[in-house]
Amino acid sequence: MADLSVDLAPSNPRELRLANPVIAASGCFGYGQEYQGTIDVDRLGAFVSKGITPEPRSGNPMPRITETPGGMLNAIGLQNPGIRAFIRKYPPVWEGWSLPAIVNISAESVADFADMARRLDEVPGVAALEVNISCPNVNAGGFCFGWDAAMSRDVTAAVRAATTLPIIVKLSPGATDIAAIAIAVEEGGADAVSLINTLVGMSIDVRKRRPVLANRTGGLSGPAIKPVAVRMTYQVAQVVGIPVVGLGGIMGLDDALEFFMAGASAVQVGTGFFAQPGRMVGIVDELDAWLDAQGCARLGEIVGAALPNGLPPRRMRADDIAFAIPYDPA
Amino acid sequence: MADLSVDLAPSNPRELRLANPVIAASGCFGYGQEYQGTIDVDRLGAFVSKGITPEPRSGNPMPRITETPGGMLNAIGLQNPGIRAFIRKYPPVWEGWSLPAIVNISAESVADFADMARRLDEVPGVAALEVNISCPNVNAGGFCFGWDAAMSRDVTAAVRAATTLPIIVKLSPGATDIAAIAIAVEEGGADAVSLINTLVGMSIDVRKRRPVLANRTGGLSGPAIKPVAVRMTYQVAQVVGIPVVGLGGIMGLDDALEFFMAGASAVQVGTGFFAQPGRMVGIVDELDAWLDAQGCARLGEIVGAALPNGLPPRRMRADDIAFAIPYDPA
Amino acid sequence: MSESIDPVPEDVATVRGSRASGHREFAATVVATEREMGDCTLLTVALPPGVAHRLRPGQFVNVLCRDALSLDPLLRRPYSFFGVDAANDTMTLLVRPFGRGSQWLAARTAGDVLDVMGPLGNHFEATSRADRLLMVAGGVGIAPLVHLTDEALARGQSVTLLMGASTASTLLSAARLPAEVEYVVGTDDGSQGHAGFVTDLVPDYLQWADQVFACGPDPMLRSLASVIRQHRVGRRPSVHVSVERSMACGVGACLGCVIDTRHGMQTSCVTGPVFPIEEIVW
Amino acid sequence: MSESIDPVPEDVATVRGSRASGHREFAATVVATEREMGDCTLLTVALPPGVAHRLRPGQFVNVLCRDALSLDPLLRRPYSFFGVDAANDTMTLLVRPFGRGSQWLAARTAGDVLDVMGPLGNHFEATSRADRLLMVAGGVGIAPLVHLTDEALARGQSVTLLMGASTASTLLSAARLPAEVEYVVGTDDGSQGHAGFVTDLVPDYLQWADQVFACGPDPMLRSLASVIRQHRVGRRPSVHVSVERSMACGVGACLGCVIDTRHGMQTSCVTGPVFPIEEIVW
Ligand SMILES: Cc1cc2nc3c(=O)[nH]c(=O)nc-3n(C[C@H](O)[C@H](O)[C@H](O)COP(=O)(O)OP(=O)(O)OC[C@H]3O[C@@H](n4cnc5c(N)ncnc54)[C@H](O)[C@@H]3O)c2cc1C
Ligand SMILES: Cc1cc2nc3c(=O)[nH]c(=O)nc-3n(C[C@H](O)[C@H](O)[C@H](O)COP(=O)(O)OP(=O)(O)OC[C@H]3O[C@@H](n4cnc5c(N)ncnc54)[C@H](O)[C@@H]3O)c2cc1C
Ligand SMILES: Cc1cc2nc3c(=O)[nH]c(=O)nc-3n(C[C@H](O)[C@H](O)[C@H](O)COP(=O)(O)O)c2cc1C
Ligand SMILES: Cc1cc2nc3c(=O)[nH]c(=O)nc-3n(C[C@H](O)[C@H](O)[C@H](O)COP(=O)(O)O)c2cc1C
Ligand code: FES
Ligand code: FES
Repeated sequence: MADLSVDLAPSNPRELRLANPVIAASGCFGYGQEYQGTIDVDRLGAFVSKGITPEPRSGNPMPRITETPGGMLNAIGLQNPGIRAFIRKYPPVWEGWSLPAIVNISAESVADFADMARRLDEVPGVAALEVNISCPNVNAGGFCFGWDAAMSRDVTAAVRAATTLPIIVKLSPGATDIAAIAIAVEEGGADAVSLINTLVGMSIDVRKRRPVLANRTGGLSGPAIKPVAVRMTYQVAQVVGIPVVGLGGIMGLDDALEFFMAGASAVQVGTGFFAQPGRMVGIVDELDAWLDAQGCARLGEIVGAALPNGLPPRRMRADDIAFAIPYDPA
Repeated sequence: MADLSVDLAPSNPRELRLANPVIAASGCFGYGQEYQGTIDVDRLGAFVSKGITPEPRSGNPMPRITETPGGMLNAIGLQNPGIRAFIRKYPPVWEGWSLPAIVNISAESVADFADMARRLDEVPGVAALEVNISCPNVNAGGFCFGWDAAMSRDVTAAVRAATTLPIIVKLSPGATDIAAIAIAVEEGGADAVSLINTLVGMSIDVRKRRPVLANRTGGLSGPAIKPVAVRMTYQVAQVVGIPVVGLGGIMGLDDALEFFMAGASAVQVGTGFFAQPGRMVGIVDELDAWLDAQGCARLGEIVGAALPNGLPPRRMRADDIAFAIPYDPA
Repeated sequence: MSESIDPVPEDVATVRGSRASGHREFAATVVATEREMGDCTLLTVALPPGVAHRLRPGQFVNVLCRDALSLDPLLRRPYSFFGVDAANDTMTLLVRPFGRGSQWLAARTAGDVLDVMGPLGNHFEATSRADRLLMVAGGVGIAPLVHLTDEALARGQSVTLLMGASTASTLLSAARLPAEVEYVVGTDDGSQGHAGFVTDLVPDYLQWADQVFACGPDPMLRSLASVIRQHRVGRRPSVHVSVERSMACGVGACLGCVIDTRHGMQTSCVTGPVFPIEEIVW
Repeated sequence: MSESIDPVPEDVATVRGSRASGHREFAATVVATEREMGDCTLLTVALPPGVAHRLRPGQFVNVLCRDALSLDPLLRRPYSFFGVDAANDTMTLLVRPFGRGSQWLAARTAGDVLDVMGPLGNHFEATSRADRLLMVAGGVGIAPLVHLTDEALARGQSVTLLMGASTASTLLSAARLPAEVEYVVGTDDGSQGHAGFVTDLVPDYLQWADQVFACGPDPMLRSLASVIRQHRVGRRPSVHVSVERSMACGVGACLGCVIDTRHGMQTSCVTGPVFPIEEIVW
């Protein structure tokens, strides 16, 4: 029995302590009760809710999902009841749970992000916020917050000012320099970063000669994106001092271990739940057994094991940062 | 028998006319003769050579490749004999061929790119250049040319000034705003753009607790990246007036059709050759038969068929451009 | 698109402490396969004890259609029940080999083990007050209607089953159905029965039927909706249709399978796949 | 790492007009399967006419190890020949079920059709002047050495075959080898033959042998290299080893499978997989 517990907000007095590092990812686990009756939900370390927006959204027209090689595209369009109805309905249910509930928030302006954080600040049943910066900024012509370091810092700082809850900022892989974004959100006051959100993709139905998804583009998730996600985790873990939560394509223990060794203190599982929900909660037990077999008393002993400087991940000096963006052409 | 021919440099007097739009991609087809004896190489529309650099390179240590779900990572490290030995050895062989040979050039400074273009300008056997801007710029701390619009424009303009050969600029998917890069290289004088190069990824060997590839990171290619490649092709085809060459994960006719319908005038096949070389050249005949069955006399009739404005792709007005960066959160 | 809705499922108040922990993911062994409807496979699959009696017509299972080490196809595929044998703890699936998932599944043989999740979704409900049931099936959409027919006959209801297919060889063989069923067919190419859409036959039975149940491709359901609008008098007979949407989770967690209804976007995996026809916004 | 080299293959001057168009990608039907070496499968595969006689020991074929509609695994897997029967146009592959590709391949049964590319690579060459051949095999690395043994015996050469395995049950059964072969084994757990590395046995045979051929995992080859450095006098006997590198193209196009040699980075799929041991930079 290795120690699997982890605190994802070590410098926040409200802390975010999980019994284990396996978290269900936003948008793939509804509001925490959908998979009940299928799996033992309470064996997870935590779950992240579907993305909540300031106003109710009915989401995109259908089709919203399609399969791609090793992955899937989704364009749900953030269907959700809006922050006010959300607060009435879900947190009261979660209050009785042992499982921490993290609320994923999405908005199109800094002010809206701050407003949602303020409303959630003292809501019982809410353990932490995950700030989804893969959202278009209406004040920047639809350019995503998460693609720009300054905009990412601004959102984080505004949310930080609005709540004392632990804040995880969820990074977008569309950013060219993911390390710079991570540094910016750390500066903005994030307690942790999670990465990656989906890559923007498209499939075309060649019979109909138009995009498969009604929204045309969608977010690419699943094993196909795992190498990108592991690489970004590896980069980010080298440049920030806050915990890193890795995700993207985890389908089993070995995938999760890749993220831990790349420097993630915890992982999230999204698409993997759709295919094999039982196997996903099973990762917790498999990890425990694996650590025992490796003679590790704590999960922390393998976090960052594949980083160039070995473990634990450390904040790099500014002149090391170019190294954190490794690129070598074919 | 539909008309499959395409000119990828319509505004260049030296033009780049191909009998058909299926091109073997750089780094996946050696120097054009490796697949002889396996497939009828001359049934292709053209091929692109392995990336050539100013000086000889022995490439990266092993392992250089590893498989990932639906894709593969490579970090060959541009092993090649250098521009001078290259010019002595290969173009003289290609001179007798009917198949156009396109030379992929990689360098770490604008001056080196220009110098290579100048050396290749009048070399018989060379039909065109493909400029690989997914290379670190030594004068920008290793930041890739292709991640920045101004740097991309500069490289293109310098190559343009150094040669009258048709120039295809190969875009990097690491750029947040691929449409802006495409516009910049068109302004710089590119005759065509090709996209996408590989995404930067990493796999970790969890038994050894270190990255699988000796280079740690590698380029992700294959079907896994197809949705990203199709999306970027769809974006770029809406904003440039020059031909677009689409690639990334093509394994058969349907994949190629996705790119044509997204606005590509031609396609390249890379990783697909490794798995099924015969099927890849077969795409040419299958495309011909498919166009006949659809009652299309020319390939051009389906190019851009899935674009919002139907075909043909057109250059958009500046205020439409935000639309060309579609993003809708999950 | 309809108004924004609040997608809170009915059972939101189920707290974890008090829920039943009936696990819905299980291994199931194929015990027999048969060819039917031309290229389709009827797969009979052994279930863990206690599962079969819970499977209702119109519900479905999500099957992982790949080898243990393969990731292709990534997502499960939904299949409704063609038949359930509670005494022997088996279910039978009718699979048309179409794409990657179904070709894999249709190629299974006795002894192969499937990773199955279910039962999922709501179901067709023939009320005890209904005497005469009309079923309208398109292609493999016949599966849940055969299951429903079995149940209805056991309760003494009368069933007329209309089936449409592209050509005679892809119709369900009449021998698969109990003798009591009135089985009327149509084919697109006129090779057997009515030449044309199966929905053309519906008006003749609307007076007779107390309830109508349908399952088939979207165009068939859309055509049925227009037949109903034109020929039904008031709200009788009630018409319930099972819709087919691509699914990811199958449990209401991803919101990928929704259908636009008068009450907003509803999940076809939890609130559906069966909906009253007039509630669907086509 | 060695000096930068010019990777121009020898045959660069082959212009397309003049090349032989011998196509190397073909469909091949499995005709028989047998269990061997514990969990391994011996697959006998029918070849198109005229192919078998060209297959040399140490060469390999690249097999697509997946179902027609699946993309997993994406790349082919290389397998050398355990045996070739030119009279019957068949080849036999020895497959250890390890990961995704080999488990798929090892599970094939008679009648299954494989997508095969080859023959690829260079081969083991026993010179006609050599009378006594020493072979050193680790695990499935024995495959090309059995093939080479068959050819050598047919030419009247004597063969000693040393084989190492983890445990007795994973050794090649002696019954698979012609009686003329001197077959000496070692196991890591000492359950049969020499307890320890098979390379420990090599010094005893170095004086005797005219040529040495080896195939096995990298650690075995590295250990062989050090045995050779310590015990060989001059350049006799010559030692050729077949190396195992992950491959993508198999034809020298991708430069993914290179091996660092005294002549620079060489492709193990075209210039190899067989190299003189002293040329490899470990
Ligand atoms: C509730 C429910 C119950 C179902 N019950 C059955 C059943 O009893 N028997 C059965 O055979 N199938 C049934 N299906 C359909 C089944 O889930 C699969 O969609 C079907 O087997 C095809 O999967 P595939 O992997 O082979 O095709 P894919 O490879 O997923 O399909 C390839 C492409 O074809 C499209 N496509 C999929 N199916 C069709 C089709 N039938 N016609 C035209 N295009 C299509 C897909 O959108 C995709 O773009 C049911 C679906 C649902 C939602
Ligand atoms: C020239 C050549 C000839 C070959 N001949 C044979 C042969 O005759 N018989 C045979 O069975 N195999 C042979 N191989 C190996 C074979 O090509 C595959 O690599 C092997 O079957 C494993 O493939 P897989 O898809 O099952 O494993 P993968 O899923 O590709 O492997 C999973 C992981 O394990 C690693 N790995 C692969 N194989 C091993 C291993 N043996 N031990 C430890 N780690 C490993 C891989 O690098 C990868 O990271 C040969 C290889 C080469 C290059
Ligand atoms: C159907 C679906 C819906 C999603 N919804 C959200 C969301 O609302 N907010 C968010 O931040 N991420 C959302 N995501 C992204 C996932 O949380 C996750 O970042 C991504 O899918 C990569 O992880 P995976 O490969 O394990 O799925 C969604 C993903 C999927 C597949
Ligand atoms: C082994 C390998 C080597 C490559 N070498 C080069 C190169 O030298 N120059 C270049 O521009 N692209 C190179 N590429 C990228 C491909 O040309 C192509 O852009 C990419 O692989 C995506 O296409 P695909 O999915 O069809 O392979 C290489 C790709 C692979 C797999
Ligand atoms: S399939 Fe996920 S909500 Fe229905
Ligand atoms: S496998 Fe491509 S060069 Fe050897």
